[in-house]
This record gives sequence, C-alpha cells and structure tokens, in this order.
Amino acid sequence: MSAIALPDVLTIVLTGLGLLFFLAGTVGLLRFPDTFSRLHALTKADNVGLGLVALGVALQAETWGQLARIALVWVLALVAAGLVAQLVARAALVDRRLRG
Amino acid sequence: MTGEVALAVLLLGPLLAALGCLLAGRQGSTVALLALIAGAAAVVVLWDGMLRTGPIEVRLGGWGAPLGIVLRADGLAVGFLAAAVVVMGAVWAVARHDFATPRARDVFWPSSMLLWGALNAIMVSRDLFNLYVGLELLTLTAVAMVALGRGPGAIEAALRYVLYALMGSLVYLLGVVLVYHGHGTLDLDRIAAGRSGADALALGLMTAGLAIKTALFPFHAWLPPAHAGAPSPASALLSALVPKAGFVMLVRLWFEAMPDATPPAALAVMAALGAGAILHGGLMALRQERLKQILAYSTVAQLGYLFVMFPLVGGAGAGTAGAAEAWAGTQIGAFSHALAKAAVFLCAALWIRAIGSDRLADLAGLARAMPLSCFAFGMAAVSLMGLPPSGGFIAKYLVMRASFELGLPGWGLVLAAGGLLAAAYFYRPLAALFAREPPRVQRTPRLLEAVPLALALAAAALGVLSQPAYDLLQAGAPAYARGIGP
Amino acid sequence: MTGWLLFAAAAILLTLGGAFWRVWQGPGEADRMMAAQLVGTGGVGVAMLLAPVISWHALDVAIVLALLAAFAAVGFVKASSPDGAGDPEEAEPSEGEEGQ
Amino acid sequence: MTVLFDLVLCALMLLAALAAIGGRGLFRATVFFVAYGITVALAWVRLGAIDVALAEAAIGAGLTGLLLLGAVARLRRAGAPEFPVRAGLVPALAAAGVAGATGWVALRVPGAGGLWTEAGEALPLSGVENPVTAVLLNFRAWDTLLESIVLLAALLAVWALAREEEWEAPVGPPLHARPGGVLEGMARLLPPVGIVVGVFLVWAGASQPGGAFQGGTVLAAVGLIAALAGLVALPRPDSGSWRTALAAGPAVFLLVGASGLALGGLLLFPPDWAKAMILTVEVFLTLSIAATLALLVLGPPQPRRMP
Repeated sequence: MSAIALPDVLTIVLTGLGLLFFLAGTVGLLRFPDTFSRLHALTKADNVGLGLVALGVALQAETWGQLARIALVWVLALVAAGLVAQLVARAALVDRRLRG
Repeated sequence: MTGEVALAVLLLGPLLAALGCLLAGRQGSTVALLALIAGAAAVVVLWDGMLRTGPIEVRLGGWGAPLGIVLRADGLAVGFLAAAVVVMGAVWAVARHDFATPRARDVFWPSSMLLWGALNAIMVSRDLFNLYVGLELLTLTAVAMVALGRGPGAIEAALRYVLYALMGSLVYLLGVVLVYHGHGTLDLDRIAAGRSGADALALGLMTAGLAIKTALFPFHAWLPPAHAGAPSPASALLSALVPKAGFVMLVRLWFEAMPDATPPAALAVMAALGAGAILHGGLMALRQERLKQILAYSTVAQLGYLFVMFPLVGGAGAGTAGAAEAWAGTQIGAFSHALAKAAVFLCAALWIRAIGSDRLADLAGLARAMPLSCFAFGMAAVSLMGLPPSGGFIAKYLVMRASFELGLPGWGLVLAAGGLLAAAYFYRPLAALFAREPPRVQRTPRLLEAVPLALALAAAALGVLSQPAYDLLQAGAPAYARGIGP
Repeated sequence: MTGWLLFAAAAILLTLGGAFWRVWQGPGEADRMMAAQLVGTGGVGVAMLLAPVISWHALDVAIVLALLAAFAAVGFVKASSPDGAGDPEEAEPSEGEEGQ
Repeated sequence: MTVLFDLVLCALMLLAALAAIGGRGLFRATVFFVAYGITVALAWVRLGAIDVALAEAAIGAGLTGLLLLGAVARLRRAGAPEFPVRAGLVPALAAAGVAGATGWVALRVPGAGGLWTEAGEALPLSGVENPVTAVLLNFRAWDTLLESIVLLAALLAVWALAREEEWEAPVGPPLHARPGGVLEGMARLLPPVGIVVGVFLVWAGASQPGGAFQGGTVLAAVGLIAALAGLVALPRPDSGSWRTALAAGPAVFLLVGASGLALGGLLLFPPDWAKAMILTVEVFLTLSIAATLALLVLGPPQPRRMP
C-alpha cells in the first residue's frame, strides 16, 4: 500500500464531485416536470460537472499544451451549452408542439 | 517503365480529366475527348507490352505488398481496359449531343470520367481494400448518372440503387476485415499463398456483397429501374461496363486469391444463380413494353451467363483444356456483351431523341427512317443472342464445348435456353422496327447513327478475331484456366 | 489513478443512460434534443477522463466534440422554424402562457 | 475497471443503435443516431484509434446529425407521412447473424497480427512520424486519392437531384437568422476557434493524430454554422471559385502522384522530399474536403421562393 500523491487525491476529489453534478443533472432531466425546468437543470449541472472533471484531469496534465486544451474544452462546452439552451428554449417557446 | 506510364495515363488521366470537366463546364466534352484519346493510346501500349513481356506489374510508391498496393495489368485487365475505352468513346460521341443543358452537362462529364477511372482502377488492382475504394467510386458515379434521369422515377431508382449498393459494400468490407485478420495482408497473391480458418466466411461475405453490386440473381432488383431510368447514353455505360467490375472482382477472389476455399458445391451454386438470372431475366424481358426495360432485363440475363463459368473453370476440370476454354469464352462473352449492349442502348438514345419515346408501339416502322441504327441494333442483337458471326457466338460456343468436354452438359443447355429466350425478347423490338408503317421522326445525323453501328461491328468482329482475344486472356491467367494439365 | 479515472468515466456513461431514457421518452422534441446535448457533454467528459489513461491526444477528440456539440441543436432549431431555414428568435412566441 | 468501462460503453452503444433503428419516429431515431455517433467516437478513443475518433466525432456526431435533422424537417414540411422507422424482423436477424458469425470466427481464428512491424520499419522513409498519416498519404496513397474523389462523386450525385431550371439557384435552402440574435452571435464566435482547431489538426497530422480529413471536417462544420446564420452567401453549383476549391485537393494529389513518375515510380515520395510533398497534398486536400463536405450537407441547389 503506497501513499497516494496529493495531486492524485485532488483529482479523485474533483472528478468525484464532478460525477455528482453529472448525476444531479441526469436526475433533474429525468424528474423535473416540464421541458423548461429540465433544460434549466441540465445546462447548469453538467457544465459545473464538466468543469470539475476538467480541473481534476488538469492536475494530471504533463504539459502546458494539455492544460490549454483542457481549458479550451471547458470554455467551448460552456459556450455551446449556454447558446444551445437558449436556442432550444426559444424554439420550444415559439412552437409549443416541441414541448410535447 | 513504359507500362507504368501507360497505367498512369489510364488511372490518373480520367480522374484529372474529371476535375478538368468540372472546371471547364461548357468545354467538358473536349476535355473528356482528350483523355479518351490518351487512354486509347495507353491501352494499345499496354496490350503490346503485355504480349511481349507478360503481365505488367507496378508497385505504387515503390512499396509493394504487403505494406503498399500492387497493380497488375494481366490479360483479363487489359481486355476490359480496351472494352471500356471503346465503349466510352462511342458513348462520348452520342452524349455530346444528348447532354446539352448546363446541369446535365456539368454532372455527366465529370461523372463519366470518374466512372471510367474507377473501372480502370478496379481492373488492375491487386489489393482487396483498394478494390473496395474503386468500387465505391464506381457505384457513386453510377448513382449520379441514374439520378440524372428525368422524373421522380429516376430519383427513386437512384435511391434504391444506393441502398442496395451500400449494403453490398458493407458486407464486402466485413469480408475484407476477416481476410486482414486472418492473413495480415490485403494483397491477392499473398492471400493465395496462405490459409486462414476465416477464409470460407470471408469469401462468402465478399461474394454476397459483390453479387449485389453485380446484380447477380436474386440480388438484381435494383438494376432494371436504374438502367432503364437513366439517360440512355448513361445507361449504355451502366449496363455495358459497371456490373463487370464486380464480376472481375469475384473472378479474382474465387480463382486467384482463394482457390482453395471454394468447394465444388459452392461453384455449382454460383452457376445455379447464373442460370436463375438467365431464365428470370429472359422471361421478364419478354413481358416489358418499353425498349429500355427489355434491354435492362436482358443485362440481368447476360450477367448470368458469366457465372456459368464457375464450375467449369474450378472444380474437377481445373487446369484442363476445357477450363481454359470456359475461361476465355466467358471473358470474350463479357467483352462482346459490353460492346453489343452499349450499341443497343445508344440506338435507344438516338431513337428517343428522334421520336420521344421508347415504347415498342412507337418504334413501329423506324427502320425506314433510321436504317443505319436499326441495322446496328439487329447486328448487336445477333451477338447478344449468341448467333454467328459474333463474339457472343464464340463465347457461347467455347463455354458449351467446355461443359460437354467436362461432362457437365447441364450448364451448356442452360446457355442454349438463354439464347432462345434472347431471340424471343429481341424479336419484338425488331419486328416493330421493321414493320411497314410510315414513321414520323426528327432528323438524326447519319454520323451519329454510325456510332452504334461501329460498336455492333466490333462485337461481330470479336467472333472473327477470337484468337487474339484468346491469346490476350491467356496472359497472366490463373493456373486453373491456363489449359496446362494438372 | 487509472482505475479511478476509468471508474469515473464509466459512471458518467451510466448517467448518460438516464439521458437516453429521456431521448426515448420525450415527450417533446426539445426534451429529446436537450438530452442529446447532455450525451454530448458527457461524451466530452469521458474523452477527457480517458486522456491520461489512453492517450493525451484524446483531448483533441474532446475539443472536436465540444466544438460541434451545438451542431445538432442548431440544426434542430433551424429545422423547427417556419420555413426550415430561419431562427426561433425571428418569430414571436405564439402561445406563451406557460413560458413567460 | 477497464472491463466495467468497456461493458457500460458497449451497452450504451448497442442501446443507441437499437433505439435508432427499432423505435417509431424519424426525429427520435435521428437523435439516437447522433448519440450513437458520440458513443462510437468514445469507443475509438478507448481503442487508441484517435484519428478515427476525431473523424467519427466530427462526421458521426456533427455533420450527419445536421444533415438528418434537416431531412426530417423537410419531409415534414412536404407533408410526408411519418412512416415507422422499424426494422423488419428478418433483416434484423440477418444482420445479427452476420455480425455474430463474423465475431465468432474472428475470435476463433488466430489473427495474423497486421502490419505493425512493416509499417514501423518503413516509417522513417515515409516523411512523417504519425503512422496513420504514413499509411494514408504514402504507403496507401492511391486509396486516399480515390477516397478524396469519392467525396466529389457523392457531391455530383447530390447535384444531379436538382431540376434543370434550379441549376441557376444557390445550393441549399435560403438560410437566415435574426441579426444580433443568439444564433448569429454563435456563428461569429465559433468559426474563428474552429478554424484554429481545424488548421491545427492538419498541421499536427504529420506527427500525431489528425490530418486533412479531420481538419477539413471541422472547417466544413464551422463554415456551415456561419452559413446557417446567414452570414455567408451560398454559392451556385456553377461557381468557378467553388469548383476550383472542390478540385484543388484531388488535382494537387494527382499531379504530385504523377510527378513521382519522374522520380522513379507512380505515387513515389522520395524520403527527402516526402514531408514537403505530403504536407502540400494535405493542405490542398483539407480545402477540398471542407468545401465538398459543406456543399454535401447543404444539398442540391434550390429555388429561393419556398412553396
């Protein structure tokens, strides 16, 4: 049984927390009553989750290039999720058939 | 080196020409003509070089198998390269008049050059995956040509074609994966040198995929609507050349790459499917009211002839003179079908231009107004029926003789039945053409009518000049079919 | 560490199972689309978690996934606009009684 | 842990595939197809095939989703009945049988081990360090050359679907968006990033996963986002500059391949020049792949007035 290095502990903690957010997002997606609240649960939860996962993986990175890519992934995901949530919500608002 | 340059002209030339046609727009047909002239010269160089030094092999990029791709122009390949350039040239002459609108012109010229390039690539390739890529290119260009046809029927036919073809591709590719798994190579000769427990399944999958692409009965349902729905000059390419690519790949697989994985029963099954195609295609052709549909079903039947070869070349007779005759007869049959079928479809193209229809009833009396093309149609029909003097006759004669020599007369009788059916379904259009009715037609230049006539005469000449064709086909033929004792 | 990262990746995949259920169940098309969006974000997370384990080049896959995450959703909102080529923001919400 | 991950991933992949073909409704099937593309990309990552994962992520999860959703919407507007997307039992069983037999035989028959050794030995002579790029652009350049032209053939087939009188119209539907809206903002934000990513993938392809196809797909995708927001004018199929873009990659590839004849053999890349030749080909190929894919997704030319 060897001691676990500090970055590894942090990685486990951060990615573990990220997992919880993913789980929360999914529970929201499954349990919330209508389309708009489901949208809301999802974009918030999985972006924080993804951010925590990204931080956790970043601690394992070996080069600056890898760090930069991890950051880019997260920023892209944030932007995409925000824009998409906005667009889909708007579409559902305009056309109620999309809400089911 | 000369051979390598000639191959480069035949492989890269059409592809470059296709890009040139895309950029040239209005001048597309001129670009295509230049490529065809260069291609014809290259075929002559290859043919000559091969007769002097044997099959010409090129290791692309200098790598060679197993890492790289090997090309080889053997007798079979050069024969099809020659047939392709002749048919392409004839189609060029008619298509130049038929595809005048911007859309038709802009799609047809690049597509036809790509189709020719893909065909050439398949004929000389010795690599299973490279063959797959060539077949994909061929199929997609063929689909583009079907989609060029008018009306929703053409789109439906193109869609059906695409779905069948994709299924065939995937099944073939699955077989290629198994071969690579078992042999660690994709090169035909290296596959032949080794054995793997996966060979039987791999060959089965690849055969199923290629049977779909070759429209072998009962996988032929896509062919009649596609070939009848495409614009007629395109139909000539599709019917005369495209299914032959799948056939050549099947021959390479069964007799060159995996001769050990093919039990006699499997060979007989292939021939039985061919027999099914001959009977079904012939009977269906009898029931059609439109000329192009008759011709399309005739293609289904004629493709069936090619598969009767399988138990005669492989199996018990392998390596005997009979096998060599069946081999040569079948390939000569394929060449003469290419020439004759292109001729009849080009006739259909001219007649549709002249009278706006291909219904048998509307063709009545056309022989008075367009005697040259009607004569060409008759000549080509003679070859397709297998009557002398024609390539079709020599082909059928050689294969039938082989079937009697090898003690398998049943297959010979199937060919005879197919000939009778062909005579029956060609009787109807011929009777209409030569009926005593005054035709009302738009004038067609005589020179255009001479194009199908030239093709029909070439098909007839194959019958007279069968010896050079036989010698050509012996060059690089697999040991099975070389007529050397076992 | 490898074990934990793979476990976390598997756990995120499991939460995506929930998103699959929402895609299947709907009821609205907006719900299905947003659930697919969650699958995309989860996929980005999994690709990041695999990076230290399999190959750091997996981050490039994560970037491409994140960059194109919005792609299907944009197609969706375009397609659901009246002429199939517009944007929900060009239209007024028709029946907004529950969406205000 | 690897086993657990593999099991979950395979289960998801199968679920997505079954739901895409087994459920009712085109829209749902399409969404599952997108989800399937994402899981398949992850499977390629897991197998270490990053090059394939990149292509699958861009094509399977990106472009195809857009294409299919557009098709679904078009069918609806045309009033086509919502036909059941339910695979028949017979084809399903046949497909399962073929897959099962292939898997069984592949597991039972010892593998010959592929060509890793040969490829490794030849790699120093190939001009690049990424073995995948060496195979695609050097050892088996003829395949790749033909594949790049296959894309063009597919585009010709799509263009053939246009009616004669539509040939004067721009490709695709007339795309527009609210000026200053969210969609337009996105279309201004993502393409610069995407161009950097796409160019990086091409440039990096010589030494690490990436290459013309992956880079070209990303460029096509961000170009399409700009087009979807109405920021770029869509070309007509007879536009000379666009046709040049379509033909440039294959043309340069063909000419470089033919120039090999002067250097000793068809498609020969002499080791000293191989890197320069391959990079030249890749740059032009990227441009053509991006243009071809974008035009493929946009579809045939359409009249500007909607029915």
